Amino acid sequence: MKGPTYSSVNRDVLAPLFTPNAAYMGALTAALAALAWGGYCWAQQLVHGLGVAGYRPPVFWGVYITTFVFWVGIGHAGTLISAVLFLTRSRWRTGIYRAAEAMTIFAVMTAALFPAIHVGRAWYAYFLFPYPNQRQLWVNFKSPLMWDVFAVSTYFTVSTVFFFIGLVPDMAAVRDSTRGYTQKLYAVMCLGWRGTDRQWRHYMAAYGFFAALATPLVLSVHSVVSWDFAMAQTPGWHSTIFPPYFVAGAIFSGCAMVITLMLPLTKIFKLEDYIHVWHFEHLAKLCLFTGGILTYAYGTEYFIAWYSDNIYEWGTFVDRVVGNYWWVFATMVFCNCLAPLPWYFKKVRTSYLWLFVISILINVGMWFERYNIIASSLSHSFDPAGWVYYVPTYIEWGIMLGSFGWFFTWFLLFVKIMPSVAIAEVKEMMRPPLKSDEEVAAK
Amino acid sequence: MRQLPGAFLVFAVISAAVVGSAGCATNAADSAAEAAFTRGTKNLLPNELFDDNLVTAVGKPLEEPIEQPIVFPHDRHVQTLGMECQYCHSGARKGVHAGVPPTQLCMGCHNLVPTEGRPELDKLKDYYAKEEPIPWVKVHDLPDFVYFNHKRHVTGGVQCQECHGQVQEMGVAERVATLEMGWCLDCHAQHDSIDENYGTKAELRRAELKDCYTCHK
Amino acid sequence: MATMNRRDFLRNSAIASSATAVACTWDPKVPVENVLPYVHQDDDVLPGVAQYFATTCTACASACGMVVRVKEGRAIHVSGNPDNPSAVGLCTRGHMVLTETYNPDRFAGPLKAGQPATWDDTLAGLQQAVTQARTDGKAVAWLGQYRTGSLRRLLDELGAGIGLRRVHWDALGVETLLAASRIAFNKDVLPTYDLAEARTIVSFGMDFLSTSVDAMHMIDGWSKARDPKQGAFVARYVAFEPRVSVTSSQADNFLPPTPGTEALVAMALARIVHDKVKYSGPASALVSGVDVAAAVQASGISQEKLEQVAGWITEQPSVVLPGGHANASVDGTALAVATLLINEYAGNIGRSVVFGRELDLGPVNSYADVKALLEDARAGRVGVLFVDGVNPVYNLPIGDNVAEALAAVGTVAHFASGPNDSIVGAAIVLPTGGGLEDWGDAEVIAGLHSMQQPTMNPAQDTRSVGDVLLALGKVLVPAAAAATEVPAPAATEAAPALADGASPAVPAAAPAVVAPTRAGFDAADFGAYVKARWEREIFPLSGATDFTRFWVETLQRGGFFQDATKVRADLVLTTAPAIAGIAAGTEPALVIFPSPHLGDGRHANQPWAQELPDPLSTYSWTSWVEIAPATAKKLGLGESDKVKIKTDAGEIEVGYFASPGVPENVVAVNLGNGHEQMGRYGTGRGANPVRLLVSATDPVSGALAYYGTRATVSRAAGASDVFAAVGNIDQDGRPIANTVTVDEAVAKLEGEAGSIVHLHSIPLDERLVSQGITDMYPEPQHPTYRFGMAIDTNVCNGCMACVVACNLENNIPFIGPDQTRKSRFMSWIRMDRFWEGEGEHQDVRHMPSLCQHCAHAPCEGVCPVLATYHNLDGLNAMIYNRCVGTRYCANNCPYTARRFNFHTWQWPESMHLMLNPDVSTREMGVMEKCTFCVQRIRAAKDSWRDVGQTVPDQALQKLTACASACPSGAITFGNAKDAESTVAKKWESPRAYTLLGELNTKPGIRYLARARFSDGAVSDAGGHGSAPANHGAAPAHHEEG
Amino acid sequence: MSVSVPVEAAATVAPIKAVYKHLDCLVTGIDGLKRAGFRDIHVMTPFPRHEVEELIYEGEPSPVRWFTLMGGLFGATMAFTMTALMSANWPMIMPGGKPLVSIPPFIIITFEGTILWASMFTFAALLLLCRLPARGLPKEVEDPRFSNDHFGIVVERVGAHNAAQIKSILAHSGAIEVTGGGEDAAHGAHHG
Repeated sequence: MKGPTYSSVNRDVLAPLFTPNAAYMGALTAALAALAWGGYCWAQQLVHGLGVAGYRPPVFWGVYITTFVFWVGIGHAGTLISAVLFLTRSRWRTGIYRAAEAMTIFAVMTAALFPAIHVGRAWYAYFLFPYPNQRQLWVNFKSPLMWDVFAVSTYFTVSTVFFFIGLVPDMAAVRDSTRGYTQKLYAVMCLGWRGTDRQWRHYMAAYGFFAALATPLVLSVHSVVSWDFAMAQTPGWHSTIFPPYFVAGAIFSGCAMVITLMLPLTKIFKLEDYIHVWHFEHLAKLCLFTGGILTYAYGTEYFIAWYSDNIYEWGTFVDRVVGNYWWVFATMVFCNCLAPLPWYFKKVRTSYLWLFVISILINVGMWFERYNIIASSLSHSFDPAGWVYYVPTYIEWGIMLGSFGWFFTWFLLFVKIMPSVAIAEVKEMMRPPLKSDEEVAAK
Repeated sequence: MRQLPGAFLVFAVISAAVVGSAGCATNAADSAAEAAFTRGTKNLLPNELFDDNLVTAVGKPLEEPIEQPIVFPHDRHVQTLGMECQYCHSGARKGVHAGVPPTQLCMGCHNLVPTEGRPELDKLKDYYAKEEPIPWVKVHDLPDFVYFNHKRHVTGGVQCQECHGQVQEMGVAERVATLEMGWCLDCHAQHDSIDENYGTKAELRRAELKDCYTCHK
Repeated sequence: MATMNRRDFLRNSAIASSATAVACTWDPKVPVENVLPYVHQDDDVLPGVAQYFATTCTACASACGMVVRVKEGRAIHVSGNPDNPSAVGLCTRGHMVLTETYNPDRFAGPLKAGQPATWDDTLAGLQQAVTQARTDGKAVAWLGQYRTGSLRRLLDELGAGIGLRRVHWDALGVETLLAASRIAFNKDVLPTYDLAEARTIVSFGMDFLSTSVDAMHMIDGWSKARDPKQGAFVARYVAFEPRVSVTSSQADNFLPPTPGTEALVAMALARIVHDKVKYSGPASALVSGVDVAAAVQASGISQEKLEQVAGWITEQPSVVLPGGHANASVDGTALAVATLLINEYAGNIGRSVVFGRELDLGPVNSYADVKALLEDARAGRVGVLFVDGVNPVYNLPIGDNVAEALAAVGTVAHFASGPNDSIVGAAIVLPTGGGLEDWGDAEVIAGLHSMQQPTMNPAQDTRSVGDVLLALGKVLVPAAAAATEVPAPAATEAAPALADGASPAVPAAAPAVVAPTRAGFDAADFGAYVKARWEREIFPLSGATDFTRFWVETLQRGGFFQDATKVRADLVLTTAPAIAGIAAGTEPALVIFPSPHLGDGRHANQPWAQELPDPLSTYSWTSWVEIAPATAKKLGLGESDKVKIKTDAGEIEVGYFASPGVPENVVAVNLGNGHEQMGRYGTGRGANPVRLLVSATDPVSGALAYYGTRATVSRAAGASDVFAAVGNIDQDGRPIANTVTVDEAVAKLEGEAGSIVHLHSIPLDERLVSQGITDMYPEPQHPTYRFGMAIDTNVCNGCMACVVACNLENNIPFIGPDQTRKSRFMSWIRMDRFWEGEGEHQDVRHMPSLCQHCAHAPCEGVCPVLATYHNLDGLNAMIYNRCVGTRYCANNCPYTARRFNFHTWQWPESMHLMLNPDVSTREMGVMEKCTFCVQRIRAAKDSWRDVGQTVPDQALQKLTACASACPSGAITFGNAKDAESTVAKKWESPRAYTLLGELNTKPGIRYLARARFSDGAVSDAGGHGSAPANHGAAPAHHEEG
Repeated sequence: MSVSVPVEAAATVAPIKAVYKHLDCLVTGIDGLKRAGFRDIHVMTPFPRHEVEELIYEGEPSPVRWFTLMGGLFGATMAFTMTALMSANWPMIMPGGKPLVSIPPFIIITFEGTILWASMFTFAALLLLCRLPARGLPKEVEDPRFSNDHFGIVVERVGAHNAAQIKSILAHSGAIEVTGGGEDAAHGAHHG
């Protein structure tokens, strides 16, 4: 029989589970080491205060918020692939959506750490939630940060449930191919899923609604994150273009991250039958599209800054190019605007090597984009008396590294514990076995 | 084959422990010269983590009676001797602090009171002879970031007992109120004296009384 | 309060420190806090209620009036004494009296060779040493700061009794000015300069806005002369000096002559003025030989310019000032005399250069006298040397070998409150209580008898200088000897003992000294001595009848202040001193300029003096050299490069500041840092520029020439430690600190409607305006108060007194040099410095930038937990313990006025006592900013509520710490809702503008633009390419009336 | 949704289970049972098939949507009420002069609340309607093949007299295995 069959899907997808090899353990160790270093750095910061970071007033936000936005942005591609492409019935979604969605969850989990890391008094971070208290105090719902709290927590909750729903049938499949306590564990996790007609009927309806709810959510979340900046009047931040620009950037970086993660995954776990170069090509095209939007947005920003004839705004934008942060700007433009362009050639976007390299460049570029927005705007604000040059310290880099450790720890655990390709959906896309086919074939 | 290897779990747990312990180890990030100005004293298990905010949503339990250096019987001074609160706590009408009376004031009367069989009075005279202040323990201890002005409350018509309880019936003073923000706000939102004192401007005064700067410094 | 003993103090401290425990957080599980009552409580003490003491500042020789705020027995704040005519505010150094008192390095008791000793032993040893020295025929010498009042009298008495050889010397002394005064007027006092009278101020280097004696008084006159409201004119300020100093940064015309030609220029100017006014008085002959062309040739200042300046001098009331840098050369006295000549020709003597309020700093000796004393010491001719508050090891050139000379003295006894470079070896330390703990008085300005009273009990085992002198005198001065009338003129009595060559050309005027009596030494302590002297000498001047009442009033007002009338003195000058000119050379001339905060270095161990940025370079915690930008370019200096300055005497390596106000032929190093031993904050920072001096002196006065040594500048290895607190040298064309032209300012008087500040404003939609809609959202309602501030940048010279006053009032921590280098300044006021001009029109704009208390504040909306909000009084409130530390507010503040606690900042143990118990201290992770001194507002409202009133304007004008400290009265606080209030009127001034008004934040602070003469004014304040139609058509703000 | 078919009160036998390898056979089997009036069936598939849903539920939409709607309405109301009441609880001068209850920013919170609660209700509906965690399913549905590469039909509450007929329908539809339905049918597996 040519191509994968239903049983080969189960076999191939479940094969990577449970049995770690040396390479995997090495990767996990590296991730945990990074996490440990990040934890150490954070402990330093909690003990000594935020002063151990490189903050240089009036640059009060730096690497932490940059990394926060970066991770929230990474998360967006997962939801986009699982929800938006589900609604548009894109066939290429099925192979990659599970891992992309896992990436979303872990990215949001990573991002959610950063508000706590970045606040001055992390031990009072719970003030940010509107909980009843004897002081009769509530929070300020007019603050973009409060919108962030709601948007990110909603996003995390909805994504997690969405992810879980998608996993239920597949965890039933895992249950059915394991024994002993592992089987019992998965039996609990899949909620006793049996794939009956009634279950599938409501499941499909619910799944559709989840997809329909997640789509506006994903757009809103990064819009809200962009409002953290756009609602402020700092030159370089105060711009109406931010929401679409940020959403496009988020999808851009997210898709690149999906490529970065899925390529090795596909190779190492031999999932080429389910995740083809065809999938990556689609992702690359999506990157090209969103990258184009981004480039356009950069141009628009500059045009408006010039056209507005606002000396503060224009001063900031000029400073980005020629000031202390020129190298950040240059990195951003190179990685986000120029680096993806070779993907216009089919040869490049079907080459695993180039897909991987460019996707990493895009990730770097998108981190620097946020850094560019945050650091350069704050360091070149209204009053020239407050112009400074902010350089992060090892604490900030350490915590950022730790965030990657945190993310990859979860992701590595995920690929060992859960099927990284959606079994049921892959099967859905396959031509079902028909007696009539066999009869025709027999003739 | 399809079993989670025990070693895998053990590894994960150990790694997590490493993360935690590495984080707890401290190493001054600032130079020694800097440390003279910056102080890294945030305990990793600060009390703030278990701060009253969550706990007191249901009301902090009042602490046990406080042991004072001298067992001072408020009831005897007020009820038996008929003294006014402000005879001793004379700052209440005049200033921020109600104040604890100078030992001299105690001695004004107690010079004449025989000490036989009154060990507490011996202590008092001892302190006075040594010219040492009596180390009274604070019963009503507001946080350092709170501005509380006795004068405004007393002259505004708030009775001592409304906050301090029936001190005239107590021996050693005990705290009867939580002194929490919510407790303060109950009166600041509505107290009879506001209407009495401010009449048509009572509404404005109530708004002023809910201004954070009224109490926070 | 005088009856409290030390134990009382500690007790009081305990009460207060329990109320000041350092944290924003409250841990209910730590219940044991004690409340310690007084054992004996004074009637005027009410715990929690502040007491105020009027006293005298001891930070420098000026002896300005000062009010000390005391709470629970601890002095916690100082500010100017409005009752004392000597000053309106208090300078930064004045505030250091407070930190000096609580300095952790303060001596706890007498020391001998570094070991603690008792007072009895120490005094007995000293008495013995003095007796021994006199037996051996060695001198008993006194090297000390200028002393006036009772201490001067006591010294006279003791000196007469034991033959004390006294040298009174100040590193920033007035030798040249005094020499000039003696030559020109035959007076042993200095004239005062009444700037308020002048419409042209020409200064040959005088640092009259910062470090010169009587600066606070002159700032007052300056602010009047510069205020267009006062007389519908703005005085023009022309500065002839080698570099732009804090003072000359305010100059309208900055004219640096070639180094060494200042005196020539002054003489040439005198000649031109003389010719212009056709002067025919007796002094006419003095300039007949002056060659103007030669001076023009040598100085590089064109004749046209000199003519123009002479025109300004003659056409309007003017004043010509000597002093400061330019005066500290070998031609110092010649220059000072020349300025007096100009004043004479211009008719200023008796009008703006006056006696009647003359300055008498007591006996003044010159550097040459000090040198002679040290020479004798080195030769073993000095048995005992008392050092009173000076630091000769630091302040004298290395060639003088001061340490060696001190080592050769049998017994050296220092009166000091903390360590300094000169206290070495076996020296005895006699710790003094400083300005807040000791009795004393001062009479620097004639007729102003200023009282210094203890404001708190000694925190350490200290005694005042007077008490020690009394103790010595009681034993050493034989009753019979002192009882005889010894008419000993103090200034000259030491002169016969001096080595040859000291002060030869100074004709000594006989000062009127009342003969001492033995009775003085009978006083129980110095306080009693002071009181006795006041009863004897000053009380009769008052015309009052009851001394007790007079004494109480004196203590309440901080002194007894006589009215004065201007007195003209006639010039007795016959020949002008010869002009030597500084050593010729192609290398740049070195200028050593005093730091406005550290003074001559005596405040180097005060952390706030170190941390306050220099007003011009905005550097702190170190020394630096100011070089011309062209020099920096020529040397290829990078931002963090170090510079080596080498002279014949030595070399130092420091960071540099490329100052647009320094010509290429000048390099300038700040004095004050580079101590080898100055406590924890002062030791080992920067370099001591005095080490570069070859001890050249002005031959007439004997003053040390701080200016004129030739120095080579080269690039040095290593990174410098300088850091600028202000990010950019200029304002990059942005309308932050704006100016108007003097013509505009004078043409449109205060009170007239309409703005004259050229700002970009976005025109409103006429259709909406016609409906009364100017804002999307309405302005918040302020039912009773709208607290606001007006800051007149026209008279602000960036002295930073407001900054340090705010810091002390609001428990703002100092953060040390390392954190400073990370820009983490905690001061709520940042002094913006924008260097807009160059050449003749330097245009340095200083602007205190603080929280603007916007009615539509950008910071408030973004705080997720409402830790900051707008209150009913118009304050932008900040509740520390609600703050989580997201720092969003700080990002969104266009004024960058918010400060963040990156660490839990640390005060050393003893400095806790300095903290203001009315203000929370903030822990790490909390945002903070200016509160308009809400604790003072609260206290004022509380007091006035007692009588059922709102706080009147009078009580609000100087309410905030910054307003009360400002020596020029640039800051006015008040209730802007009250249209009759001063601040509301200033808000409506034609010069008023709101900072970044186009953001429509509706600030609670309005700045009054600087008035600049149009010959030097930048054409457009904003530099913004907006249509001219918008200019001046509408103010940038559309607030309520 | 299983439709309750009137079954004689006679004794029931164990549920009948048929296993299919081919989708068209499965459809035939379902159709056959449906035509014969046996609607108390469970159809197991490893992935959702619209044919099956169409056959059994005849296009009737799942009631999940009502839950989603209710959740959305609840979330919107709750979020807006919460923000408004909490803001009004402590009246203060709001930044920039905005009203105390300021609609535009509150819409964002309301939107997030809507999405959150719609999702939560949908999830609850899923659990409720699917009866998850699984309850009330016959033991016969538990077959590891159904999550892999086989389809299955389990007919519940089969009257003893109908067992043979059902098994016959299933066997003829192309099931690779038919089991259950009582002793008499114990060996009736039909291999085709």
